[in-house]
Amino acid sequence: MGKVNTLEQAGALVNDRDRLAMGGLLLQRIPGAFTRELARQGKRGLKVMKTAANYDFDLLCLAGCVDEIAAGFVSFEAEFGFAPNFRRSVQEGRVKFDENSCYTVIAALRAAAYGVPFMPIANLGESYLASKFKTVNNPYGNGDGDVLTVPAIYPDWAVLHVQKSDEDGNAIIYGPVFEDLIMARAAKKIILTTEKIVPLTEIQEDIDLAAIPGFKVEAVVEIPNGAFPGACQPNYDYSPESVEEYLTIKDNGALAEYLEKNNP
Amino acid sequence: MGKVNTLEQAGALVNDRDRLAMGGLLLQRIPGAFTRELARQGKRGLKVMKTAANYDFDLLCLAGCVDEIAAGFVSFEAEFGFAPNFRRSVQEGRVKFDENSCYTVIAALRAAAYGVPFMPIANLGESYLASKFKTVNNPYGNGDGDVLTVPAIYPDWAVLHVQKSDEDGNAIIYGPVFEDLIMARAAKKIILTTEKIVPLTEIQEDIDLAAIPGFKVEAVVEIPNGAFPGACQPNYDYSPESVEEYLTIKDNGALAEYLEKNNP
Amino acid sequence: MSEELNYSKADIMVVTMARLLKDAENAFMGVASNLPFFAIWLAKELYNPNLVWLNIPGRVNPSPSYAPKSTVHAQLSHKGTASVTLAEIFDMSARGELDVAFLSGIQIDFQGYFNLSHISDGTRIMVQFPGGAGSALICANSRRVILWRTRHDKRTFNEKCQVVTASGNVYKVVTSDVVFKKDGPTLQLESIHPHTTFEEVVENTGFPISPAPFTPEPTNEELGLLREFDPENVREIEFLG
Amino acid sequence: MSEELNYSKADIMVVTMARLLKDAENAFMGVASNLPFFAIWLAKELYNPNLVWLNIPGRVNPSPSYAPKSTVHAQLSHKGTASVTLAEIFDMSARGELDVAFLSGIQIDFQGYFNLSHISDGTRIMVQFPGGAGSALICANSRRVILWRTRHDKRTFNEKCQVVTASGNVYKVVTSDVVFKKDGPTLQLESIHPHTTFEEVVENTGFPISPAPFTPEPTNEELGLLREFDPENVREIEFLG
Repeated sequence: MGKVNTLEQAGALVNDRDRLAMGGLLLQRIPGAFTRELARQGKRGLKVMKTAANYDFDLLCLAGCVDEIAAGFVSFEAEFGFAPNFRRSVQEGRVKFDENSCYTVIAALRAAAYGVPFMPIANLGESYLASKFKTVNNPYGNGDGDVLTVPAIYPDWAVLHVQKSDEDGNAIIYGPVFEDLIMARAAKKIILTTEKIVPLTEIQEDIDLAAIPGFKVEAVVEIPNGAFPGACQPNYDYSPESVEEYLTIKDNGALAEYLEKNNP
Repeated sequence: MGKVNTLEQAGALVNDRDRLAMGGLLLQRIPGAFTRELARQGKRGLKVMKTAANYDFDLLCLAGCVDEIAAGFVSFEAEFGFAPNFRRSVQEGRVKFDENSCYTVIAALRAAAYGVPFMPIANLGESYLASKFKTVNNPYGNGDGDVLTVPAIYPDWAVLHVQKSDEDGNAIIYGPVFEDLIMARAAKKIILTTEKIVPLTEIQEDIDLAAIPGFKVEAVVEIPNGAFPGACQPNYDYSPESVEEYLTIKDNGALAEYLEKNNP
Repeated sequence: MSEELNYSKADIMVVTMARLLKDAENAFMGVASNLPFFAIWLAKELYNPNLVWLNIPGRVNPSPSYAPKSTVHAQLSHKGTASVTLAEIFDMSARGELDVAFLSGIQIDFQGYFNLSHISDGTRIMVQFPGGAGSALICANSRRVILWRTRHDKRTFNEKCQVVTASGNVYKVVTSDVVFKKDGPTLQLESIHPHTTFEEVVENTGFPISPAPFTPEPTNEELGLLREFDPENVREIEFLG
Repeated sequence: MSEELNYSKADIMVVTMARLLKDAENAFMGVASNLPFFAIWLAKELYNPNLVWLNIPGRVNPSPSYAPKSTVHAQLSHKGTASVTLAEIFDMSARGELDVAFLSGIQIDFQGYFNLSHISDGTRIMVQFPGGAGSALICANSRRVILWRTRHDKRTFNEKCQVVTASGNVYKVVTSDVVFKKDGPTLQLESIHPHTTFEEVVENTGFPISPAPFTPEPTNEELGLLREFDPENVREIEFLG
């Protein structure tokens, strides 16, 4: 039905300065191939969000694609250390890190999904994060204190990598969904990369899991191994060697070579 | 693990004046058998809620179990007409009908699930329903008008009928979930009736659908045909004859006979 | 002239509503919504295969193999293409992404405001109706609301609803006898079904109306499809009782 | 005296934290949380089989067949008993239903406030840390927060955090060298791991502490189970680099 695009065509949908909610978490079911395509296309000024990220956000920092990151955590885990390009970009003032508690990312997306300007949340204790958000009076309370709120964030795109989609974008995530479904509801439109494009009948066999409806999907690209170097369970685990290789990139030449070599 | 109870034991968990969110919708996957048990045990002063109900709420009205109903719609559909005992109870002032838009029931449950005192929602137009709810100022707005809110409702129990549960209450709903999962999260505890108690290994085969966690479940009762006279797809459809039979009940004697005959 | 017609009031209502969906992006139907069920089904068959069908069980674009009496029946989930819960459909409406929604009223007034709630004497409820279900949200936030009502009399179409359950983006009102359009603040007669006359409609309508042409009749193709899909005449169910 | 011990700092930290879970209802662990992974695993094996294990992938009570290096790895979903998304686990915390949560800080001050955010010179960020992930919500709303930290020096344990990422219901702080308890408004030394001395701890702690007994050592049963489950010594990973 015309939604099946090449990675290049799907990448071209994203405009400079768009806001992207990117699916998966850390090295789990991330849109790795699509992230590299954004870098290859030299996007600028993107605003990206997720609860906890590493490879994808770090690469976008390295490639100079992002202006602003809203997240609770941006780092690799123990074996790989911190996210070096994220750190450097923030410390050098090239990227604004809008630190959130992971839950405030979720609350911002919920507000967008529900079409309301803000979401009330439980308190965040004494914290510099709490001071980023405003309170409102509980209209049903007995003057028993204010309620913390988080403003809606409306992503232009939810960029998600899934195991299975039909050519219209009716798609299934197997295993942990992380924040993907909230992103799919909060965003204006969805860009999907999928391990496999399958006939609708195969989606219908697991219809209770087909929580991504085609009518919100603007592009579907079949990319086996599309979460690389991340994991896409149960298909494949993340590749520690490839993460290490990524972490050796020190300059634009090496980045270009890396993006060329790893396409998709 | 001690959660597998008889219908009578599970019914005894509910105290007079408790607030119950009851699963399913109209005649789809309702806790029919558990509703009759509440009637047999002569509960009083219950407060019940759901987006759209008929048999279960109507029966609780007939049996004098409820004081208050929060719902968007209480009626049978075309072939059976309105819900007669609900209508009579409200018109005679024995039951308070707190009419909601279905969405405000959902918003009230979401607020409870998220642990916040209220949920902002989109506007409800010029409506007597809108006048039930209070507005707050959008703390992130430019004085561009107030936001409608719905206060949290915390059910004591979510009472749900499912196709499959293990003996700990790790349970799966197949097909439409209606508001069951929101109820499961908003309520303090869950009472489950299930078509079948299965080994945990069978739950794990469909783990992505096992969205009801045993740790919130207080009782699990195996009741094949437990949604009767409602449907539990794909196992069985609703029984028009049995609904008709229910609708012929005119007095307490006939009700007692009906409850005796239809146990569970 | 109704003896001469080869179609029922249900048929012309269904067909008229189906034709209103020719350019619709998506259409939502709720509980007790038999005629919208047929209208959406027919529109997808004949006029707008890309129309996104949204319903209470939360299966997008079902392919029912027969017409159930309940409009939350499992047939509404049959061979759907994705799962979107009712809560999420309401969220879509809240975000302004519902294009067409079908709603009904037991009383509908000259402004298109409607009552599904109750009739009271000012202090207590005299007649309790079923309640508006999702109407209040849906009517205020969907782009185009089509009201339908199988009864056309002065009790239904009145000067002003005492209790307003919902109001908002009413686009058309399709009754057993006519089509109204919402034009500015009030309902205007748009067409009259051929089985009746302007005089009869005036007699049965509790607010002022101006003459209008006849509603285009169902075609044989439309009627043939409906009869083949619904040999048991479930589409007449809202006219019973 | 560390040559004489038959266990590592990781071992005593894991065992100490596992023992804190003897009476816990549920326990949540997040990203980059290797030691809590082992502590929860061991507690369920040995002390509290009914402990509900909650994690980021959102599978309740996994049965990992080995210890992964990433604590959001698919092994955290392996043979789980139900699916509860991360958002829903945060909701549980917001409702006050999370009993124990494991959090860590790069800087932890005498009040148990901690910093995972950054170090600034007042106007710009000099050192960017990973961010607190879910800490701010979790620390403020869970019943008992156990902080752990594999480094014990004055840069970590300081008088006052310049930036507070999270604070709240801190219960214990388990470090490579000691256990602190939160007693009133401040951290108090509760025990000292046998490989070190009070004098060394004073030297490495940036706020005043009083003497305390040694931490009970791991038993052979505890160590045996850990070694059998983790022959590759993944539990040492937080001590590397």
